Formats: sequence, C-alpha cells, structure tokens
Amino acid sequence: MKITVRLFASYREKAGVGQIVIEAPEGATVGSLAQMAAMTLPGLPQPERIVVAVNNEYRDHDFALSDGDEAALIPPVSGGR
Amino acid sequence: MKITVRLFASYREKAGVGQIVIEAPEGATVGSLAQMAAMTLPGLPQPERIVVAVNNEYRDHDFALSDGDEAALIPPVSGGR
Amino acid sequence: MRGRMITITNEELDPGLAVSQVEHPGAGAIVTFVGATRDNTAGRRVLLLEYEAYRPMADQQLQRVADEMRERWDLKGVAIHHRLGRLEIGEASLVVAVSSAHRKNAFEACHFSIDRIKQIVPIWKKEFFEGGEVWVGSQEGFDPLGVRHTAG
Amino acid sequence: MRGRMITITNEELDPGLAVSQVEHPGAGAIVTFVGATRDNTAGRRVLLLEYEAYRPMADQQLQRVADEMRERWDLKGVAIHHRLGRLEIGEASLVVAVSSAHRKNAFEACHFSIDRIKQIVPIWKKEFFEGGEVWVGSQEGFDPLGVRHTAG
Repeated sequence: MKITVRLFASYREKAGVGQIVIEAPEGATVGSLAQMAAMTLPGLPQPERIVVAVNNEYRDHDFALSDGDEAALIPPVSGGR
Repeated sequence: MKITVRLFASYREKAGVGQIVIEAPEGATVGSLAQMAAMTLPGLPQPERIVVAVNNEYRDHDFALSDGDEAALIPPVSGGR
Repeated sequence: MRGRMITITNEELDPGLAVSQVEHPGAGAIVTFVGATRDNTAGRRVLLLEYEAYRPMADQQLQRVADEMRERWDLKGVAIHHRLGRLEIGEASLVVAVSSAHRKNAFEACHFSIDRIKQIVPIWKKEFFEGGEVWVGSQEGFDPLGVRHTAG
Repeated sequence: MRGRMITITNEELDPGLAVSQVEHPGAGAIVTFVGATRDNTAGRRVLLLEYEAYRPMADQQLQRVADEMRERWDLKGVAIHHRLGRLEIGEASLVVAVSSAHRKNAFEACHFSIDRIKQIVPIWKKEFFEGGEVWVGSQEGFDPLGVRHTAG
C-alpha cells in the first residue's frame, strides 16, 4: 500500500526532502513506518522516539496504516514562544 | 488647628458634602478625627473602622495631625473590577 | 512610546496601546488584563457604572502598585490604565499590561496588580440597577494598611 | 466580530483584534498573552526567526486547544492567533485572548493554552544567530500523546 510521508522543520532539512511516497507492506504500522524512515532517511532520531501523525491525528506506534494514508513525522514542536 | 476633611463615594453622598474644614485641638490624631467625624456626619461606620489618608498617605489611628493637613475618609475601595 | 504608562483617565481605554507601551526587545511575554463590568452582579441586571477617584492619591497608589510589581518580579514594562466617569456595560474600566523575559513573571505580576489595586487605590465604583444604585465595596475586608489581621 | 478567532497566519498579529473578538457583556475579565521572541536565547544573540506549520493539522490542533480550554473553564470567548513565516525580534508570534465572568478562569485558561500549544500544535521555530541557525525543540520532552510517562 502507498503511504505519503511528510517531513517538517529539522527532519525536512536533514532529509533534504519534504515528502516521499513509500510502498509499505500490508499490516504496516506507525512503528514499522518509523523504523523504515529511520533506516532510509538521514538525521532522524531512534525509531521509538519518532512521533507520527496519520491523516492529521497523532497516533501511537501500534496504529495500523491504510493504503493512501498521509503520515507526518513530527519533530518536537516549538510554536508559541 | 485647621484640618480639611474630604469625603468620597458613599461617605460623600450620605454626608451630603464632599469637603469640610474642622478646627481640631492640638494633639489630635487620626483616631480622634475619626471619632469626631462619626459623631457629626451621618452614615459613617464605627470610628475604629474608618480608614483615613493624611496628605495622600494611608495613616493608622495613632498618627498625629498637623495644622493644614488634608485628611480623607476612604470608604472601601472598588476600582479595577 | 505613546501616552502615560500609569494613568487614570476619563477617556476610553485601549488595550492595544497598553501592550505597545510595554513592548521590549528582551520581552518574551506580554500578559494583559482587561477588566470590564458585566451585565449582572449577583443576578441583578446592571445598567450603567460610574467610577470616582481621590486624586492625586489614586495616581500615587497606582504608581505604588507598579513599583511593587517591579520590586517582586523581574519585569521589562508595566502599564496600568484606569478609567473614570460613566461607563456602559462591557466598557473596560482597567487595563494592565506587563512584559517580562519569561511568561511566568508576567502572569504572576499581572494577577497581583489586580488584587493590589482593589486593596489600596482610592477609586470607587457605583452600579446603577433598575430602580436603584449602590456604591460597591465591602467594609469588612477593607484594610489598606494591612494591619487589621494583626490588630485583631 | 472581525476575522477568525482561531487562526494561523502570515500577517502581523494584532492583540487589540484578539481582545475585541472575545468581548462579551457577561465577561468581567479578558486576559491576553502576547508571545514574542527575545533578542537572546541562553545568552546568544538572535537575529531573526522563522515559523513553519504542518497545515491543516496545526489548525485542527489549535482548535483542539481552544476546545480543551472551554471544557475545563467557564469561558465567554477564546481567540488564538499564531504567526508563521519570517519574524523580526520583538514581533508577536502568538496572541491568546480569553474572556470570562471572573478573572481567575481567564488567567488559568490563558496560561494553560500556552503550555498546551507547546505540547501538541505542529508548529516549529527556527532561530537565526550570527553564523548559525537552529530549529528549536527538545526531543526529550516531546510527547503529544502524553504516553511516555506511563510507557516508561
């Protein structure tokens, strides 16, 4: 299934790209996506520390992905200050 | 000695006057002024509960008055809200 | 900087002016309080208000509140504007703006200022109801010298 | 009421607009927070800033903050404006205005909103120093789901 992965701020700059589309196996979860991302993209933290939003909602690492999902890797936020 | 006594808000309305000049004996204090005021002006609380400012400073009832002082009887304040 | 930072006025208050008065390159936080009169007090419908002050003592006591704020907290700027005269419901009677490097100081100092103004600044509010009017203020709690709790 | 009450914008923020958006005849208190970037962070001189957001998620999370405020406190109005793009030092990046009948609710809710925005709203700040730039944000404390303290 196709997952759009979006990157922001420090993640985007270190990866050198703001968006990639990956082909994930059936049954892939947020956790397996984080592992895949940490292996293929430079500058990400350890997989278990990557915070992920799926279709604009924060999801924990057990969350099952579906074909067409937009998954965003969310670096520590720093708005408001 | 001459003391100008100023009245505000509820005190002024009950007394029907905003300012009086009284002749106080030498040695008069804020406390004796409060007693005099409570006896002669209608609608004031008990003398020991009258808060007094002398020349724009809050003063306790032991404070000695001087000729020419301006003494204000200060009802409970209610600004800011 | 436009206007006086600590002021008592018959003019309509402008919260944006107070904010601009405390802006500072070292200020990360500006906390502003706007106090207005509600359309009811204890269930009674308020129609109109009037504020009266003993001046210049009220100006001096308002300045004292600002001085106490700066003594207790590390602040960049303090603006306090109090309105006098007749006010419609919802019009601002008080605006306090406080700036500081970190927000905690600004929040605490701003909150303190409102309590302190109600303790020591000789300003009085009259509420006009249908068929009545009353000067607000509780005889029991009023102790600007802070002595009653010790004098008993 | 002019403009959107919960908004993320590239335009300069106007604290007076936020205040006017939460005015209400039953509101006795309006507490406003203006967050701006200081001219230094940990002693280092900051020259410029840039804010980036993940939209529309950031808009939704900002609305969630406002919803949580209204669930926890009895409020009359909530306005939250967040700025994006390049900012000069001292320009406001965040304005929150909260109105309530009594001031305690407005103070508490306003303070809460700032902490909450820093927890869950996907907006990032980059600070530009002389000879360097850095995305602000601590990996350690970031836990928008609020699970790490239980998961260990």
